[in-house]
Amino acid sequence: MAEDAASSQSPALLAVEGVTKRFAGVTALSNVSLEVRPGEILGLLGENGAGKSTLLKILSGVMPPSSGRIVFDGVEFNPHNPQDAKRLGIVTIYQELSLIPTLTVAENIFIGRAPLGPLGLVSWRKMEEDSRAIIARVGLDLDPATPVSALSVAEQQLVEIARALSLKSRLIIMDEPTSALTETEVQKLMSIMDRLRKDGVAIMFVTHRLEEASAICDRMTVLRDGRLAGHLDREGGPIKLPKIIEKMVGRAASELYARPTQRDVAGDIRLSVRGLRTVRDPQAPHAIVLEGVDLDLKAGEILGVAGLVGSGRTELARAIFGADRIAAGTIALDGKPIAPETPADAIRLGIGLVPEDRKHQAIFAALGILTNFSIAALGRYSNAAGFMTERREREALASYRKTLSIRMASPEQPIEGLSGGNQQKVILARWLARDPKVLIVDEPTRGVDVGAKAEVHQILVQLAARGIAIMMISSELPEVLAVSDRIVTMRRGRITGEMPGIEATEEKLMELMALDQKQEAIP
Amino acid sequence: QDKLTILGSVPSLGFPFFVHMLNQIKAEAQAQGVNLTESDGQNSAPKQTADIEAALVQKVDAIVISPLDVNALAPAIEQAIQAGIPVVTIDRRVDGVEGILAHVGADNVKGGEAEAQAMVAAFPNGAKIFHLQGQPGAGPAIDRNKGVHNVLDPLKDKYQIIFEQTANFARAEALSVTEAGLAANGKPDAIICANDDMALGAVEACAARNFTDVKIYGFDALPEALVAVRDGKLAGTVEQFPGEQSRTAVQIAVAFAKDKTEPKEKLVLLTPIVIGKDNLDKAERLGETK
Amino acid sequence: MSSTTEQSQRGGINVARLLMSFGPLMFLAVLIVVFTVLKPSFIDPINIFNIMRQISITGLIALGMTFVILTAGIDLSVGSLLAFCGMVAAVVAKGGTANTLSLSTSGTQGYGWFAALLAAVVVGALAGGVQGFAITRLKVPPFVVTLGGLTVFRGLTLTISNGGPISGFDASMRWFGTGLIGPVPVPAIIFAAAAILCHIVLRYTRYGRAVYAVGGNAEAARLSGLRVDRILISVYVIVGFFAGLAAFVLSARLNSSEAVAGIGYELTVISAVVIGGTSLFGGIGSVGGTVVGAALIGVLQNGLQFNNVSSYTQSIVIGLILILAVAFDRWLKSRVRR
Amino acid sequence: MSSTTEQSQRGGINVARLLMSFGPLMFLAVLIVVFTVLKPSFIDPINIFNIMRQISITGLIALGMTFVILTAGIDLSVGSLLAFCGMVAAVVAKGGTANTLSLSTSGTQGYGWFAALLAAVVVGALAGGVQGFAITRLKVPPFVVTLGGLTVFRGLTLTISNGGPISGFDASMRWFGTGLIGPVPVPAIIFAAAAILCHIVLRYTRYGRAVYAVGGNAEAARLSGLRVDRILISVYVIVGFFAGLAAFVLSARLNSSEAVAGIGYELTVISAVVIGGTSLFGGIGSVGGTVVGAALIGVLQNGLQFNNVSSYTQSIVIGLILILAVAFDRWLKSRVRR
Ligand SMILES: Nc1ncnc2c1ncn2[C@@H]1O[C@H](COP(=O)(O)OP(=O)(O)OP(=O)(O)O)[C@@H](O)[C@H]1O
Ligand SMILES: Nc1ncnc2c1ncn2[C@@H]1O[C@H](COP(=O)(O)OP(=O)(O)OP(=O)(O)O)[C@@H](O)[C@H]1O
Ligand SMILES: [Mg+2]
Ligand SMILES: [Mg+2]
Repeated sequence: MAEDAASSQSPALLAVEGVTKRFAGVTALSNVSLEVRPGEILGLLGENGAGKSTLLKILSGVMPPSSGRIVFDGVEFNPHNPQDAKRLGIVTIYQELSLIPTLTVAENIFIGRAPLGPLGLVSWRKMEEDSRAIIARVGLDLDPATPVSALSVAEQQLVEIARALSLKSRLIIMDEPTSALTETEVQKLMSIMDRLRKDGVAIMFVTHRLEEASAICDRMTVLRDGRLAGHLDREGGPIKLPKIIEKMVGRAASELYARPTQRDVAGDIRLSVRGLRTVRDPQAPHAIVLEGVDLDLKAGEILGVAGLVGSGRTELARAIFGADRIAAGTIALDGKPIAPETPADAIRLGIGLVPEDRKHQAIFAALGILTNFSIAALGRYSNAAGFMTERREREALASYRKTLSIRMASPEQPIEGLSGGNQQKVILARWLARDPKVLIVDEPTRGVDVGAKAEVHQILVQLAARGIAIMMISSELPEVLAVSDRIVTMRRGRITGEMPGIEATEEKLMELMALDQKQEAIP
Repeated sequence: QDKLTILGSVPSLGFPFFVHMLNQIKAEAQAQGVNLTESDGQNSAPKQTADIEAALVQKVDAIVISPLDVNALAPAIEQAIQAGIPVVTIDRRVDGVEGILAHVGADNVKGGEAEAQAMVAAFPNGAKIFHLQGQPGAGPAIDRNKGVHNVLDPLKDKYQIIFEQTANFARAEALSVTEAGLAANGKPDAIICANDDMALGAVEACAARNFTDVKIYGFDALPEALVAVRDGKLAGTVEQFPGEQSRTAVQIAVAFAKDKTEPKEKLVLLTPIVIGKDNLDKAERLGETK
Repeated sequence: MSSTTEQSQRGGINVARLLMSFGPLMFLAVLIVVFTVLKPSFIDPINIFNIMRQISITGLIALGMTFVILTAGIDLSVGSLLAFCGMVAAVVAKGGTANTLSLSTSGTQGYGWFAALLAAVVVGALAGGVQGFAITRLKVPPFVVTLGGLTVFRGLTLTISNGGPISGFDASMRWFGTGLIGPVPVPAIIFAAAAILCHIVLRYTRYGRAVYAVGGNAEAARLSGLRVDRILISVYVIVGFFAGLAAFVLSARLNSSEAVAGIGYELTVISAVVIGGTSLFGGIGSVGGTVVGAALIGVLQNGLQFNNVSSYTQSIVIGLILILAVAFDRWLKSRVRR
Repeated sequence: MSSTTEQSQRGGINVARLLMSFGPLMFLAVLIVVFTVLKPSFIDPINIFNIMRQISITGLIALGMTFVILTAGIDLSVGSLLAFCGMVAAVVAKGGTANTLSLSTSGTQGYGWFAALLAAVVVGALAGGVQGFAITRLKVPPFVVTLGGLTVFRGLTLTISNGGPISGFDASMRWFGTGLIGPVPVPAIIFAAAAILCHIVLRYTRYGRAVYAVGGNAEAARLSGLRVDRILISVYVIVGFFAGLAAFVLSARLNSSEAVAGIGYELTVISAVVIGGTSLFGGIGSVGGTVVGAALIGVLQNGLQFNNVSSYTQSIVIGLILILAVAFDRWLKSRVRR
């Protein structure tokens, strides 16, 4: 049991006692115990695949534990389904977003509890009015009648947070709620969490952004390989990062976000974009379109692209990649004008894209890791007759498995069984296998743990060293600062600023990202 | 042990006409003291072929079959004959296959002709006619349609088919098709239908519009149609004596299988007749109506 | 949701915009105009009521099917279930399986129309419930379960009736198929009332919204605390109920319950739903769309028959127009900003 | 991929484990044992070959349908397309539309079996291509396009042949339907060869990988550089090709091309695929599963017929067993996996 249990001031709201969870072949959790008290924020930390989401799913009634006991509010708690948990006031924000894409924002917020008007019929007007207020709390301003499928990942995440906050709750479980958010939204969420804490609500919070965790958590529970690695307490000041990392990985922490040593940036311009504008999609009228983007990307350089949610970074990446239609502008690769109309064109020209929405745009959930890995490079792993040369394919995967330290059972394992971070590494391997000239990575470390994140950064740096031009879009400013040789900022479909990586600071970038927008006071 | 087994195969038990046929085969087989293997072609030539193939493996002693399609079933029947099994066909005659023991049938083309002639007789001065055809492409539909046209095409001036549509042998479709026809063309003098189900559907459509004097002709002489004829709702229905065909066929097949008795006639053709109010007693299934 | 629903959401109904935003509806309007020009008697009330009566049977089932398809399910058994329920209704109405054959209005030993109706819808709903149970508990895909249902119910129907029809119901029962209220046929009124009811349920009740949610993403719906299994079972109960209701109306209309009724209806019914804009992958669709889809098919068939077009040509024309109507809808959607 | 594939992936084939891991296969084995016990002549080679010949027609189409369903598509037009291609083959083989009815081996004016075969598969593939084009370019859902195709191709077939059959082919053509190689019927050999080929294509080629990927996640496939539209069109070409091949074999077997051939085949074919474990939502499935699915249906029908089970009861039993076979598979999987 926790060594600091004695220091508890108030009785625990939730106590997990010796919970174990086995899947076929994998023990995801082994004898884990922890406590959460009312009015505190408990950070749950650990590497990818440590078992965090599994634990949270057990608490929310999604799946039963193999053994162990859960006590909620002094009563033994055996939820059979999410509804059982919800009824007790346990509200969950899941890691894999659980919104219904075909329904509107308003309906998602009020799922199963739509406000009724006279005659007991659903009042759409009231539902939309109320949801407008609810999403405004997290700083989102869009028409609640928009279908969720038209939202960007970040917006979806905000909607999900807003929904959770609008429910009556005693315990809120948040599984990586901030992974797609930028600084501003994160700040807003933190202040809301703070207020909830004051109201006596307990919060369990999972994140791979340790600064965040350190700033807000009262206590932390760290998991390692499904086992309890220990508890950390905020003795006076915030919990220090090295202490967390040490608990997570089991050895002393090397420095995080070590800026790669200044490299010689090759001079040739690889990719050149001039006056790029995109077409407004009638299916998503509120989406940002590019309003004329000029950009140069040099061989061997890592260009960081920073911006707030909805600034058009993803649009830019997709436009270059041929995934969206271009209205005007030119793109040149190695000085030659190109006009990719489909991703296939772009790929053949040597451009790669790791998309931001892993679940919908990158992985083939039910297919094996091998297929997921080689799909963009089928030509490399097949002979002239069109037959796969499976041995070479397997060897290649095995080598990436080693260099990227991908944790997996076998190449045939469906990719959906991997933890999010490991899925991301497989997707990176997919593009590495193609050896592109230009690699665009959109939120490359979304949901990736610190250790792996550092590895991904190392990989990006190595790729750049080999002369690949890399454009990295990230909502995590420390990450942008850490790896970029040069940084541009975007806002409303335009580039608003540029500076060398060494000169950049978070403050400077924030200013450019927000430009004419007044920094809103935290409520 | 020594009891003979015969295969009785009909095109589709989805149609009451063939249910009756198989029931009669069954009754006669019982009367003759032989076992019967039943086969339902389920409106599919491959299925009926498969049933014959299964029967050959089991070495049945004779086959009595009403083929769904005379061309498509020919290979299977040929195969049976080559295996030395006597085959008697009912209702539809398979041309070009050597060695069929006998055929017992009433030609559908003749039936269609009889139906049209009955209508002509009822309207000596000419008539405006609706014609409801059977399922496009199906054997009986083609033959009956041919019979009707054989009679009416030469008399085009007096007997105009002003509305000719398929209702797929189905009552519900006949009802809506007739409704459409009535709305588009007004009341006809007669409606000729390729089976009784469609005729009964047409009866409902006319009744709904109070067109009770339209003469409606059916085909197959099902008990339900006989009642409608008796009540004056149908002007007539074509009787092809499926029961008699079936029983005769079984008798021929069993006689040959028992002691190689060659049938007296290789071709037993029953002349289809139109049953009207006045000759109801000629109908084979009058006994089934109460 | 299809645009029709979205329009009504905003309150005001702008006919032109409605037409412009939903391809099948526009096609329907064009077809009516064309057929009327070809033969003005096409829009005689008598013919319009004919069409309404004709689409009411498959239309009723299509309403239930809309619920099923909204959950990303499918029900192939509806045609057989219709025959089965119709046979049950006939047995109850006539007090036995004896085929009295009389087309007259006698039928004294039976239990009357109300018992027949009740039997049909209860049996339909139960049969649907059993299939829903197999889908949710045995985890067999809806396609397989209801394909099994398709052959099982047909076999049961043939067994009950020994292949033949059961005919001759009393006038009070027949009224539901052939009666009029004012000038309007009763089946059309039943269909319209059911459509309005279904629209309200799907659009304005929590249950209806839960159906959309389950179809949009079953896993997310479960995580959001919806009882996904119960909702899934319920939609098969609903389509079964409607198959029973349609069976009753059809038997009343034909004055006969046939073992061969409803063969191939599953495709007609599913087409009406899909042409009406409901996605086979669930979560998107509306009752309004289904009604338009059913009407489009009905008008096409009637109009071509009305002009005595050969049945071969009819097949070709109907197939092409259905594809074009939907293609046109996609084109409109990709062009027009919502 | 279904477990059959996963097993073979591991190299060694362990029959017991294979049986245990795939419900339908186990059901198939049990059925064969039961039918043999009931009537030992059931496993006479003649009967086994009969069954193989019987499943070869729908089986061939089911192979093509596996590709389609793997991409989350569907093709309802296969039955009509079969009739259409069969009619085209007949016209080519006989050199005209006249139904000479002669069952003799003459047929001098025709163009011979090879031209007939070529015509059937080319027309089938083209028809599939046109439908694929409508699906990808006009963005009409496969269900709607192929439902349109179902009625259009039937109408065209009836128009070509004016409703009647075209019969009487020469011996060289008939060999493809009725011939034997050693003791094995030619259709069975064609089916087996096609199945092996399809298995290899899906499992060991680039193209096969792409089909799975498109079905697994079309958007991710597009962003991975696959030409999604081309792959989608190609699977409809493949199923059309197989419909043409099946049509040729069927015509050769029946010595006749009928306008009413293949009615309702779409459901039989799709059942074989789905019972074989291929998901209607795409990305999951295998050719091996489809072969087992087709065999299960064929053995059931033949075995029940063999035991002289009444046709009505057959329907009921077949429906129930299909559901149980899949339910059992789900149960096995849920036990093994979790
Ligand atoms: N449904 C499942 N079936 C089999 N294994 C599973 C399943 N879900 C999770 N696992 C395994 O359990 C382990 C823990 O996974 P979990 O998702 O809880 O990790 P996590 O700590 O949330 O990681 P991340 O930070 O990447 O989200 C992993 O090894 C994962 O592969
Ligand atoms: N698939 C989509 N369909 C419709 N709208 C979209 C889609 N993706 C993004 N949008 C919208 O486009 C706008 C810009 O999104 P985009 O993803 O390009 O921005 P971004 O700078 O990458 O920000 P982030 O990814 O953090 O949301 C957002 O307002 C979003 O709502
Ligand atoms: Mg997790
Ligand atoms: Mg983005």
